[in-house]
Amino acid sequence: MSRTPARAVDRCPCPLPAAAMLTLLFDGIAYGMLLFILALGLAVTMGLMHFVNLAHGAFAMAGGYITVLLMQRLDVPFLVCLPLAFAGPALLGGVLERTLYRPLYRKPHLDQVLFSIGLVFIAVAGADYFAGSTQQIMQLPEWLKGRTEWGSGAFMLGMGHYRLFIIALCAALTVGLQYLLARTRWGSRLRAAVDDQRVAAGLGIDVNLVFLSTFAIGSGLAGLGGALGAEMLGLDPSFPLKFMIHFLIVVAVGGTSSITGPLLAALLLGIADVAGKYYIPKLGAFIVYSLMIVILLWRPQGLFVRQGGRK
Amino acid sequence: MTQTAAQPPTVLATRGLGKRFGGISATCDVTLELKKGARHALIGPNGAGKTTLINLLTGVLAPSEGTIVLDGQDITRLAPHQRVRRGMVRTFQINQLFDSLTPQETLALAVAQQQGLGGQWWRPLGARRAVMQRCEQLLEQFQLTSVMAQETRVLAYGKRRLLEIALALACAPRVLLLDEPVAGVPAGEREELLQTVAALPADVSVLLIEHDMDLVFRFASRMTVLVNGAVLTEGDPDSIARDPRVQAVYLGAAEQESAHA
Amino acid sequence: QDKPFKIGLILPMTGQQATTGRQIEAAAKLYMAQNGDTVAGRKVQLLVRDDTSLPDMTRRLAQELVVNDKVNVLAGMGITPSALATAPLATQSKTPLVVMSAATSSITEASPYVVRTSFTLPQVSVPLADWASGNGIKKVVTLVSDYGPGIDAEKYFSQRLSANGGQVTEALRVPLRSPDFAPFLQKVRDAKPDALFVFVPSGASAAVMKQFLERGLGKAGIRLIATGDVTEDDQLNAMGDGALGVVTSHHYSAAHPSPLNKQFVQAFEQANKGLRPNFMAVGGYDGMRVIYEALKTTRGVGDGDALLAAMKGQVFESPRGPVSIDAQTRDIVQNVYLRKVERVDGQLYNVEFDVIEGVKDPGKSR
Amino acid sequence: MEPRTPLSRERRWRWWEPVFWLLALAAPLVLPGQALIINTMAITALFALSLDLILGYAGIVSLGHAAFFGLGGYAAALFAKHVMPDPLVGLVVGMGAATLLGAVASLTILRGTDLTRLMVTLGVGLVLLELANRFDALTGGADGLQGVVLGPVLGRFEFDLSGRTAAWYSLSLLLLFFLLARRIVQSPFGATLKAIRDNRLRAMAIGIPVTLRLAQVYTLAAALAGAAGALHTQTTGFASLDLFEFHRSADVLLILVIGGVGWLYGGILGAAGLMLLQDRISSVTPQYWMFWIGLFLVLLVLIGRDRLLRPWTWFEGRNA
Amino acid sequence: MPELLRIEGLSAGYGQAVVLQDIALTLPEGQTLALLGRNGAGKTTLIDTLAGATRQHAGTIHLGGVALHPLPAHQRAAAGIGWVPQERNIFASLTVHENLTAVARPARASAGTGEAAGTDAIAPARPRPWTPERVYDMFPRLAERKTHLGTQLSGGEQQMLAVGRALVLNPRLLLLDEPLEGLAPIIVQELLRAIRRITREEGLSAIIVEQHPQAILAISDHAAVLDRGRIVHTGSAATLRQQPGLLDGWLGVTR
Ligand SMILES: Nc1ncnc2c1ncn2[C@@H]1O[C@H](COP(=O)(O)OP(=O)(O)OP(=O)(O)O)[C@@H](O)[C@H]1O
Ligand SMILES: Nc1ncnc2c1ncn2[C@@H]1O[C@H](COP(=O)(O)OP(=O)(O)OP(=O)(O)O)[C@@H](O)[C@H]1O
Ligand SMILES: [Mg+2]
Ligand SMILES: [Mg+2]
Repeated sequence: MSRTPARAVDRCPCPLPAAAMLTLLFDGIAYGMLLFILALGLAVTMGLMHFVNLAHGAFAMAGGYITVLLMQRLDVPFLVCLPLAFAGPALLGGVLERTLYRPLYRKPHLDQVLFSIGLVFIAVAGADYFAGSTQQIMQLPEWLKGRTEWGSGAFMLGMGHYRLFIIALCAALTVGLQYLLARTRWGSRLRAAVDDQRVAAGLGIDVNLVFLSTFAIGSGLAGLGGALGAEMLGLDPSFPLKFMIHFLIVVAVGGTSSITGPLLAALLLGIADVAGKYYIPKLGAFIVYSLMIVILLWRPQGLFVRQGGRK
Repeated sequence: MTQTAAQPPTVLATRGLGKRFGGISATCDVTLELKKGARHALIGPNGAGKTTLINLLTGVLAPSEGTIVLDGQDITRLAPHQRVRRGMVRTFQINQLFDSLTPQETLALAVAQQQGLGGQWWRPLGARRAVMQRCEQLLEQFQLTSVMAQETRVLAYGKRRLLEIALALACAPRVLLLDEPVAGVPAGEREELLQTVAALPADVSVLLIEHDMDLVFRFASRMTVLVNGAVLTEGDPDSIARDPRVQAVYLGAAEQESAHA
Repeated sequence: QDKPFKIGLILPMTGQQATTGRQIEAAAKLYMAQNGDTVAGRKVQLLVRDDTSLPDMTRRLAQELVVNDKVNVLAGMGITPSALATAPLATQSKTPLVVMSAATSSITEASPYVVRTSFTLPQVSVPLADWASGNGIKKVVTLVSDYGPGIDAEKYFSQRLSANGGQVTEALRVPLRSPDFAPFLQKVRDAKPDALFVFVPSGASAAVMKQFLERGLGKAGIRLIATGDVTEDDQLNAMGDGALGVVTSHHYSAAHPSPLNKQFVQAFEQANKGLRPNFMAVGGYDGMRVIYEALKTTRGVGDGDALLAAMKGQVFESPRGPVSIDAQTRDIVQNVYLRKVERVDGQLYNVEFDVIEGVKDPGKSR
Repeated sequence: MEPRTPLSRERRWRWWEPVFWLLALAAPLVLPGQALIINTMAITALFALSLDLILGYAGIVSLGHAAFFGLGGYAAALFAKHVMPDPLVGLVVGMGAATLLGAVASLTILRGTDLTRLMVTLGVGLVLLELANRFDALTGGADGLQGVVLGPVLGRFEFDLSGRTAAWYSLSLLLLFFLLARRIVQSPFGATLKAIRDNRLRAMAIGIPVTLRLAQVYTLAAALAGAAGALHTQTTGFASLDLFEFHRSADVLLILVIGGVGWLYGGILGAAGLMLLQDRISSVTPQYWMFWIGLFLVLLVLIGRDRLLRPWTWFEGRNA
Repeated sequence: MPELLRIEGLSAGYGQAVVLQDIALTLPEGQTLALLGRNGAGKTTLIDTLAGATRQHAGTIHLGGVALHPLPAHQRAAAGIGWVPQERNIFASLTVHENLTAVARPARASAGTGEAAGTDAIAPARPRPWTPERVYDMFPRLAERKTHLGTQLSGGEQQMLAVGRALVLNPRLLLLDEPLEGLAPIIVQELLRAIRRITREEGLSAIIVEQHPQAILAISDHAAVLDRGRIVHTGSAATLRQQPGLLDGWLGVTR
């Protein structure tokens, strides 16, 4: 049976392992960067605020839809959409934080799971109602559509301009955030507020403001990630459910004590995923999941935890 | 041979015990002996490594070096629960309780575990007479009967502290390690609490950590002073109180008087 | 009889396959609106259920529809596993099961009560292989989703291609849950075939198209040929000009130039806020027709075996062209068109340029 | 804060418990049209019960419980298809397979934070899914395993189209495993689990072998989940990859949390409640039922489970 | 000496429960008040109420003329309250250093920060503002543990950190709730001396709660005794110290 494909595969001069190594690496990095931006807000709410916000993907989806619909219906340029994709979900996140999320900080994690899954369901049905269940397809501006190729043979490096754009933007964001965390006291004040709200307030930390701003920034980042990812990951109402696992993996593997952790985790996973699919397509997502299990068994706190007092 | 009658045998001993956290030696080269039936106090400045030492003895932390010997057997590598099975039990400086269980459940569970029933699943816990009797006794002794059916998390601090100590006794210790057992207990009631401990059977050895010198000097028949993770000196209360080094690093000037008061 | 005639329509209405459900539901409702809801004196009632693409859920819903609601016909079936899970139940309860979407060849063999009005992948991939051989395409890489329909497509396409003297140099199977096609397409690019043959289920198609362009496969001289799922009618416009010139084979295009189709497309768009019908819609539309006609033939009796007999052998004009239900296999026999994406009146359409008439499912003609 | 039942009285049955079970067992007879959904509910309830043993009583969060459900399901289905069609033997085989996997997988949940465990269990479930997909010759891959035909239960009761036999079969096993679980959580073994859940450090300090207990209860829960999976494939005559899917683990977690964690009836009530709700809403609005379920979850958390699920407390004054 | 703190008609508690009733107290700038009372008398509740961490039902609190009672907790810290809570409440996921820097604020005299306008007029110039470095000078032990997480400290070290953390707020009024608990005797003496020095030399005021009355009466100027949520005695610390019998009446058995 099926003699031809089997034979054909056997005869195929095994895909030169190095054939596209650089290109693959590049693709993996771009994919990883995207995962990173998408997961970053979750790393903050879950890692720093200890709030299990599974609705994170819904904010990302909001950013994606804002961008796609603005571009499709109102012809707003892509670059103008991006800040809006940040601002919209950030505002939404801020409003929801004030109204719904705040009373939940002190509830058990399982209640938070229930609540945020509920929000996801609402968001999924809502997106379906307002934008339809079809895949939204985004038309990138011309200058992002091209592709640059260098070298040839084993060392050819092909870079899609859009992926290049993602890498550059995400790198800039990472540097900016790192600055925010390292140079401002915001990070430690946030963690202090999470550790003990009552005492933190008594020592002069405006807990509500810290939480509000953190949550809004996290949601905004998710929205931005959603806008950037709509092109590569596709965008339909099931987005928040479909990618929840990916965000969680990044956060769990990266640990939550810094932003370098999730960044490296996202890059690792992005590259492993792309390379895995290239070299062993049969095993699909197997590689990523196994990698995650192995890493977590080896370092149960995540790859890059801060070992307080060890240095 | 002849000495055994005069001097009780050693139950617990450490040899060259050390623990490093990164660059810091929290415990270094501690050699300590606890005799059978001893009422032994461990004192030392804050951060001297007293709690760390207890954590090493009970297996919460693994030592960087050295050995721990219980009843002549090396237990350095045993898991915490195995040490409890051999009779070494502790309390915690900060309460460690089962918040969603009631005092009754907490104690019954500990007694059942101590009687080797912890793995049984076919008979309800409350149906075991031997367990429930011992449990009632403990509740009575620590004045917890009135709150025995309330969740531990809602109990007043004082009751929680009592439960912390009752829980240790429920494990039928032969060696009891107490880490600041009366912290947070009002001055008036501290004495009473320690009395309960002092009244344990004569073959139970007790190691007490406490900063309230009034109590310590009244309770202990032997004392070890720990400084910077190492043993500074060991001796009977009088000699410790008079030791100028101990005064310099720990007691200060005022306490010296009160020790003799 | 005054009892209503009930049709249990089980479809994925939420989740990733939701579009399938929406198209079919809309088409079925359109058919009922156009043809009235009373047939042979019986009121026809449509019970729509969402199975969220879970086969065991499909099966339970079907069983409930049969046992509790006493439906006369089961219909729908968004994906192959759902159809396969429900088939034994159709046999057991002697209820005709009209498959309107699922397209693995073997489904009709799973129960003698299955009738299909969609298509099968062998049906559309074999003509495409013929076309490829006739147009100078020798070396092909296939890329299919790793499940029943995909494997069917891969198998029949490559068999026919090699029979014609061509060669499939690499057969790639993409896991169903795969967010990123980039590595697979990179592999295609490195293999440098004459053409890439693609089958992916609706929903994933846009991503493949875009990645194909972004990766510069077209510029590297690799042609994209595919089953019609990839240039799905309702998504085509959004894919943009990059899709121009892609050759696909399928049984239906919204641009099919028959008067019946024009009427169908117009009515459908009108009823659904401008949504363009795709091949699933036509599967649902024809499915309803098959049921209506069977009910008419049996004069409203609604007995399972009688209905089934009346479905077999139906010949009629569908918006897609002339079709018939093969009395032996209960599978649809239809024209398969070769189409190319072109711009018509400012919109993108799959414009038919060749037709192979009366194609039976090659999966059964062994 | 009202005091809890003292230990000595804890094991007595409350008056409503026998009533509940009698009603449950009578349900397929009284509501013959609902037998199918009752069957599904009973299976889901058993699945949730199994999750409750590790989550509610031992504090292990898992998003990969479907691994055992799926393995039990596939093992039972394959056994019926290739070896013998007797359901009870198949059930034992399914449970056996899940138990083995549980024992091995229990090594992965001993360390780390809740998040780590969540992700590791999730990963194990997904890896199993990929494996089942990979070995499609055995499992049927993405198309599912067809042709599973079961013999009559106890050699007498055929599985019928209306699903009544199936419902009774599942309900009786649910009752059986419930009684077992009830015994276990009231025993010293169960008490040590709760202790570990509340404070692992202290549990060790009173001599409880923590890792052993965790491994034991995880394996036990795996066995019960395997039983639920076996019942599922046996009563539907079909196994497909989504037995292993993430959403199945997530759903059962939701169900358990809705019903109440650490309470054996929680999973049962949650399963009945949520499935009924979903079934009813989705037959009214197949497109947007998710919205209503979502709204329900949000309100449930905001208003509070106790107050929402026990309407009689709405009118009582709050007692301090 | 100018008055710093004035409490009038204060009643406060938790949720619906009222613990404190009709409290009135004043404290001059640069002086120390010993707050005594039995277990559960409401000492912690009073301290926490000043810090804004309880539910206040009635009454007014003024600090240097500024009304504190309408302010939320975090603004009270800005207005000059430095709080050492009874259970220390070290921020567990912050290092020792971060515990200090996260809350530190510049000294009030030097910075013209908008908050609490008008207080500067009566604030005497401070010799040296409290910075993390100065805290490390006072507790060298903490300097060695700079990068440790809060939870990795010994019980006594946590207590030191809690005091230091309140000082880097550069407060005008220090609230110390059982600051000596769990400290070695020698540290107790040192800390008492330090508190005395800070209040005397730097014009800082303090309210101290302690289980051992003799220890703090020795370094306090005033004393107040709480019983069942009400103030039953106020007076000079020295007087009370000389009349142990009086104290026994209020506090029960003490030695
Ligand atoms: N997990 C840890 N990581 C790093 N350092 C630690 C850890 N646990 C304890 N230490 C350090 O070890 C030293 C000894 O601490 P330990 O708790 O044993 O002191 P102690 O003698 O009990 O003091 P106290 O009387 O204040 O309770 C302290 O300096 C502490 O900071
Ligand atoms: N969070 C709370 N909720 C309700 N009541 C409380 C709470 N905290 C304390 N109380 C009650 O308030 C009263 C006063 O408690 P408070 O802690 O102020 O006493 P205290 O004088 O500080 O005692 P201690 O010497 O034990 O520290 C007590 O009766 C106590 O039960
Ligand atoms: Mg200590
Ligand atoms: Mg107090």
